Amino acid sequence: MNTLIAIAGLGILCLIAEIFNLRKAIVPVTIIGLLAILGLNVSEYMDLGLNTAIMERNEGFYNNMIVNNSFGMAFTGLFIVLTIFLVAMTPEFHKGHKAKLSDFVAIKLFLLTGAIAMVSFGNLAMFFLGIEVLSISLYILAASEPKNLKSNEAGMKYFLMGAFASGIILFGIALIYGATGSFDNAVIYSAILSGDLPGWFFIGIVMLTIGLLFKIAAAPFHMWAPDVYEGSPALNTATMSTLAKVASMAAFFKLMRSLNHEVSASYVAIIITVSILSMTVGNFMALKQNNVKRMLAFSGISHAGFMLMVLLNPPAMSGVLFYYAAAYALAGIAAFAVILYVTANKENEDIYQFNGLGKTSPLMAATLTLALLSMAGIPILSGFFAKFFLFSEVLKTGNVLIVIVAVANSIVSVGYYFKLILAMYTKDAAENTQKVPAAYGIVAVLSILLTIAIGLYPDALLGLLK
Amino acid sequence: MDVSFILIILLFGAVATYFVGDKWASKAALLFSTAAFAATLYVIYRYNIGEKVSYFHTWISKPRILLHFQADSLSLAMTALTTVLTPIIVLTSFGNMFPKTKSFYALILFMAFAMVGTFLSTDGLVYYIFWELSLIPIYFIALIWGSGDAESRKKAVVKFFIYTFAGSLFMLVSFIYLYTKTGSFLNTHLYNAHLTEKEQFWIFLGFFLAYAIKIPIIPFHTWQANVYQKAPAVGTMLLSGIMLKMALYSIVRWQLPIAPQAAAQYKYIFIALCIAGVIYGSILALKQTDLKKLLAYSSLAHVGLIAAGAYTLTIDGFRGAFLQMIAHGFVVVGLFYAAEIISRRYNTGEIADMGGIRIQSPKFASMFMILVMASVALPLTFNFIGEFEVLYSLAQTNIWFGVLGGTTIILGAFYMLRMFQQVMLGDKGAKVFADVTFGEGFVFALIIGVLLFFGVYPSPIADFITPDLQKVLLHINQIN
Amino acid sequence: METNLALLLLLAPLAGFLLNIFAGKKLSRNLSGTLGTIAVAVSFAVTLFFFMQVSSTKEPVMVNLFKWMTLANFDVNFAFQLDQLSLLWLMFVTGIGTLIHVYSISYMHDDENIHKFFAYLNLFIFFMITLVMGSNLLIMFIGWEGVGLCSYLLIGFWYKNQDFNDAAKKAFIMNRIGDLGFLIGIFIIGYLFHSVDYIDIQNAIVSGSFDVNDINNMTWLGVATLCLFIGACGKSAQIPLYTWLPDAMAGPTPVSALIHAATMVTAGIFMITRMNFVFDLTPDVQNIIAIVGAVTSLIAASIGLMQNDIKKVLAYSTVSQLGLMFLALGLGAYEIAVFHVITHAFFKACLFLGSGSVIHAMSGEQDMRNMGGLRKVMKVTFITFLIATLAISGLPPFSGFFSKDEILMTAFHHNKPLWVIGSVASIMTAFYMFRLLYLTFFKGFRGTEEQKHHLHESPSLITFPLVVLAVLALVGGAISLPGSSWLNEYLAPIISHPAEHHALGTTEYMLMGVAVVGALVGIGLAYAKYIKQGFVPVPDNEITGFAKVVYNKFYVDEIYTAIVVKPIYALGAFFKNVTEVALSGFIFGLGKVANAIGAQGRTVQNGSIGLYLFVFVLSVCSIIAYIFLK
Amino acid sequence: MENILQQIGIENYIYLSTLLFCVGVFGVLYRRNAIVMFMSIEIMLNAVNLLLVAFSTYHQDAAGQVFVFFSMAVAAAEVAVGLAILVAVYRNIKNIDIDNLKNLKG
Repeated sequence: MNTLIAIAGLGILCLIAEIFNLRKAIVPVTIIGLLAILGLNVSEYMDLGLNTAIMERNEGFYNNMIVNNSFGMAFTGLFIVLTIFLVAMTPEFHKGHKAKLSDFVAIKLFLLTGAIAMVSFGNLAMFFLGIEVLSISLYILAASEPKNLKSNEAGMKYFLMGAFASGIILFGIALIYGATGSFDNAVIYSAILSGDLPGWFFIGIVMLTIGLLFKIAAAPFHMWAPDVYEGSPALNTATMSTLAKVASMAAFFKLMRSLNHEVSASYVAIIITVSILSMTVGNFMALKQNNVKRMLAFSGISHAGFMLMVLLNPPAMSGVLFYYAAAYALAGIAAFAVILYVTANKENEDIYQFNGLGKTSPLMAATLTLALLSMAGIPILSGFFAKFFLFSEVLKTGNVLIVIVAVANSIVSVGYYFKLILAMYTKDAAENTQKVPAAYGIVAVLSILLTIAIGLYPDALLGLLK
Repeated sequence: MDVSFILIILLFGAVATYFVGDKWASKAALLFSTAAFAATLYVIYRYNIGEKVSYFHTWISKPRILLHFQADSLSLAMTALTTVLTPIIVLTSFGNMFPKTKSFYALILFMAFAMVGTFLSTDGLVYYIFWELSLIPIYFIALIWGSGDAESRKKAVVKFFIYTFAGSLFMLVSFIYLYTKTGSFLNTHLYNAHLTEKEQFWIFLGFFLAYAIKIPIIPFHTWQANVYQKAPAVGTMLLSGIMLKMALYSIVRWQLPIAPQAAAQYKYIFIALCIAGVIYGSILALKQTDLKKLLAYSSLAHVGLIAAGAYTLTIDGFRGAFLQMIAHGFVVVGLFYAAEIISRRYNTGEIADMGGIRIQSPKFASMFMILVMASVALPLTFNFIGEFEVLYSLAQTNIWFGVLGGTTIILGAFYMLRMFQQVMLGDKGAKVFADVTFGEGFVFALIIGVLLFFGVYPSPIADFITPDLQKVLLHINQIN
Repeated sequence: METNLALLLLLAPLAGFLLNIFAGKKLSRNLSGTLGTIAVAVSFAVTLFFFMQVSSTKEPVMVNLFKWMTLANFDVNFAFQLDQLSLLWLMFVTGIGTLIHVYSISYMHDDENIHKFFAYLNLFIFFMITLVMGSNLLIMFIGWEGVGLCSYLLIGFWYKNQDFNDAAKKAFIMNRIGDLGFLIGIFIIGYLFHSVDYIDIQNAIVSGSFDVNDINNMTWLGVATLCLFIGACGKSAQIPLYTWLPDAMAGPTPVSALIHAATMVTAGIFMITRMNFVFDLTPDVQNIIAIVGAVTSLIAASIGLMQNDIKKVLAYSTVSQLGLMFLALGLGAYEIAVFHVITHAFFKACLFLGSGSVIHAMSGEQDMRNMGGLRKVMKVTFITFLIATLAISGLPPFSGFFSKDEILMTAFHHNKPLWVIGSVASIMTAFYMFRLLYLTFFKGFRGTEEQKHHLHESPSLITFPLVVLAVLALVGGAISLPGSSWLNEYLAPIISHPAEHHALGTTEYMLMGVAVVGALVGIGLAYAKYIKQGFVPVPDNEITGFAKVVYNKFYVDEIYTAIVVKPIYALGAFFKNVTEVALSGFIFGLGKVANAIGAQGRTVQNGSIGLYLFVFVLSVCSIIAYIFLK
Repeated sequence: MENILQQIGIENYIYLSTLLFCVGVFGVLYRRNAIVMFMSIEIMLNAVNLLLVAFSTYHQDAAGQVFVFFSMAVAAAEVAVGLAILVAVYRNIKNIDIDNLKNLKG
């Protein structure tokens, strides 16, 4: 809870700093502040571990609006780390319009508060608020280049469809409320256990599910994602594809774990269908993309499909999801840091822009390669372990078919990840090199090192959610 | 000093090679790979006098993944093969100038690291990780330093990568499935997984896909010839000399003991497939116009025979397969080196453009001849020992397997001598062909020395590996 | 001591080989040859020593060096067995080997690669000794394949000529077909006896631990001996694997004499004699051997009638004689086969070396149509050649008469048709050998003026071996005279079932008479045609009718090409152009399909929010519908 | 209020809201004018608000009504952002027909 308030405060501080003309201090202060908050979060997490013998203790705040537990805090930590990376890259990316720097930083911070609310809610109202804060921030970020028609279009599409999805989520919440008489997770949970709920309760769950499937961009609710990713300014695409996607997935998982304890057969059928569809659509569509952002959008769709498999057996999967989310998001940050570097001052983000990167900037090329290999699931990078843990848990549930499909999809995915790698190493560069901006370089290297590190010590992350 | 030191030397060597810079990279690579070989020899020595050389460490607690490098004679033999071939392969590259030298040599050492890891790991997942890791360096080596038209090379290399990656994913699924059954990835636990026949079949098949593509066994071989041709010689040597041995080794180490009933039940089918590959590869080799492609198909034939030997589930087949693996590793490196020398001097891989080389370079011709003879398994070369034992085991399994597999000695002689005649003999010696330099001759002499020595006196290796092979076989027979 | 001596016997030629291959370039030509000769001579000396020892003690010398190969049921040792049989073989291998080395010093003097030549010859001797000395089938196999290699190297010695290389390749490959048979034979023997040691196998049969009444055992044993025989066919040029031998004449003449007449090609006979206790158990296979031998003998002799290349004639004659030896083997008369091997080694080596001398004089010309009248200039060569020719034609008292006559006699007692075939082949032999003699040495010279100018008797290094061999060809029959055979006695410990020895009765004398008359008829016909009529064979393009078929060796090579080689290439082309393309296309096709799906999918994603929302709502509706319908 | 719910069953409120919600959905699907689409989305949200209020009464629980305030506030914020984007779009292409926004595709 404290973290949430502190981050919101930090966001406001940013805005005030602009008023007092402390523009230069914004980013350093924000990063230091976020690091401090991360420390706070860690210490709270330690307390949690020390104070209780129970694996997952729900510590409620404000009438149980916010619940502090290991799940929420672990994800909070991940989100903060991601935000630090994103914020660190902001000044470099927006160096054209310095005046708006505080806005961009502040919006990211607010977005972070939304994300944190989404993983630590104890009440559906808080969940709804979180998801809306996150979404509205993203609408703004997507459309943040008002003179660029692509950005406008992206913002418009995202907004229209996002609002539409919000409506469906809201409808679902209303139905759940109608069925159980409360917005409080704990109450709803006990109501489910007592059984005998009206038929519309399940409809409510499904509506909620659909809304969240939209947010994580799972097929067939994915169609906005490629367009929005492509149109948005690249840094904001990075935000969407890493932080926003992971947060939505975590919220989805948390919600379903508490609301949908006994997963019904038809629900499983829906999840499996959507999962298979997402993986397949995402991977196959990505094969023929020229625009890297668009390609990563489809890749993100397929990863959403992978992550959806955690819903097949929620109680056992929280660690797996966290690991997968961390691996995916960190690799994504690393990839986007390189993309930002390469496509700065370019008119598009097509693959040919990456030609010859292996020669002109070996470090960045290596980083992007590792990031892509991680996403493709090549050991010893964390992406491999993410898939491996996921597959092992899913196989335990007996769903062999979906694992086979997932494996087949992994093979397809290699096709397009390698397209980019091939461009970097086998083609010649068209232009002279530009210096790697320090911010991008540091973020890229740090995030890829983290990716490798959690690959070498998966226990470190898996242990967090015990 | 335990086996992990070999890995550490190679990994450290890879990093160090990268950082010493282009000028010294090749020397550093040679130094570290030789050091790794020395370490291997020392480890084998310690193993022989009964000291502890295995390395155990828990890596991930849940799911339980262990860094277990259990050294037994089989893994040590293959490790020694890897570490002895690596410096040789590094040596073969000395005459060439490569762009981005440091990356090149660092990748070679890294690849050796991954391959040694594959041979040593006894934890299934760690094994799988090393298995996949070895794919990355060879991919880049073939892609960046390969020869020929960039587009077609890219196509070939990407196909190779995706194909082998695809195959190994099925192995991963098999491993995960086994883990859900036994709660462990350790091979000794997996051996006793008590699987039903149906489960065994599917697991066997999952492993088979991975191995069949890597070895390759027909009809999964289509990546091979193109990659061998397009990759730089060093890459081809790494691939054919060591990497495909990973799969052959794994058959004995993983596939057969884990699914022994399936192995026994379907062995005829798999042996037949392997032998079909022998004949198919041999006949195709006859029609090749490119030297490296010809060698690639000949390799296809030879490894098919090795795999067939392993699938016979007899001690002779196992031993023959292992001996032949080692012998084939040496001979194929030598042959590809010879091919590389020719194409380096003539700037072509087309057999039709060659000929009359013997006139100008008798030494080279003699060495090439010996390699050709080793390749066709002339007695007193190491290859004969392995091939004989494999064929013997095949004949014991079914006489027709012996006869059909044995056609390799006819067809092998056919295409190899035909190639030798077209490339080396005749009087088409218009083009200048300098005889071998001292460095080249040294490499050939090393390889030939090994092949002849163990051809006459194979007992050190055969006696070394036999007890552990018997253990594997005993396990398989117990379950059946 | 015995071990060391045996090693010296074995390794001396190897040392010669190594010396010549590594240092040969730096040595002078003569030194190179001398070293090679000494190496073989040393072996010969050691052999002589052992021969004396074993002749007196009757105990074989066994040398066990170390374990070579390990198999499930038995180990294979690097071990040698010097007994009567192997020593006999070693005697003429190293003996004739030494002579031919001496001959080669002069014959190859002008070749730029003379050191290689001697290296290969030494290596050949080394492998031949291994073949003969080995105490088990696998050691024999080392030599077996090794001599094949040397044969390959020496046939293709003049490697600039691709035709010669083709011949070398053909020899190696056809030998390998036989080798596969041999290998399979070894596999089965190993399976049946759990050993490949001769002594173990023999003991197993003698002691009864190998059950000869078990039908299953015997079937497998039959297959094994048949396979071994296939191996022998390859090495000893029997139908259907004989076609390489005439082509092998591409090699230098000393090679033809040593490898392709006297020693290597007799390896098949050695092997069968070695394994006689096994072959004796499989009479069906023995019948096959006899028939194949007889037919080979006849066919080769008939082809020999029409050949014009002096070495080709000798080559077919070799095949024919080998056929006779196999006939003897098939009839179970091992010692007679061995006898013929020895006499044949003498006279055939002499013939080849003589022809080499002729070719030397003719500056490389081998076509008899361009020779004639050489007896005046090449007296020594002519006389030695004449002696050898008389020996091979089977006229008493030359050595060939005794050995050939014994074979025919045995055939007569066992199987009359085979006797007829053998006799006809013998008559043909007499005919074509005298045809050769007449065309080469009689009448006038038919070559060019330049050749005529160049004609000369060969130097003494060449004529010396000729003389020695001619003497041996003359008196060699003495080792196994009818009635009192030293050889039979000597070999008695080796042969488990000696052939029945027929006392010299009327039948026997009659048979001898028939044989002699037959030979004389052959000689007479040749005389009539080539001396009386002075007939000279017509140029190639004028040969017609059946003569053409015979001249072209019954088109056997062409038939083999058509039914074996061509189909293999066709299959290769099919694999290359169809299956490989299809398999590769299938894999690439998967990728293409995936890409096509991706490309199609892009058209669906058309950028319209309306469509996106529509898909969204449609999906929602289908999910809700699914829930309600379920 | 209880009386009303007893006379008219809760299902009917659900049907009504659902109907209203569907009207909104169809509006979004049918219209191409961005403002009208916004309005349709507002109808959807309001349909839900109606439902929440009805349930609030049904359960005799104030939380539902509080939630409505949340949702109204959020909707307002959302529309504010939406209109801002709309203005930006209008500045660029001089109309607000969403069919003109088809540059991003494939």
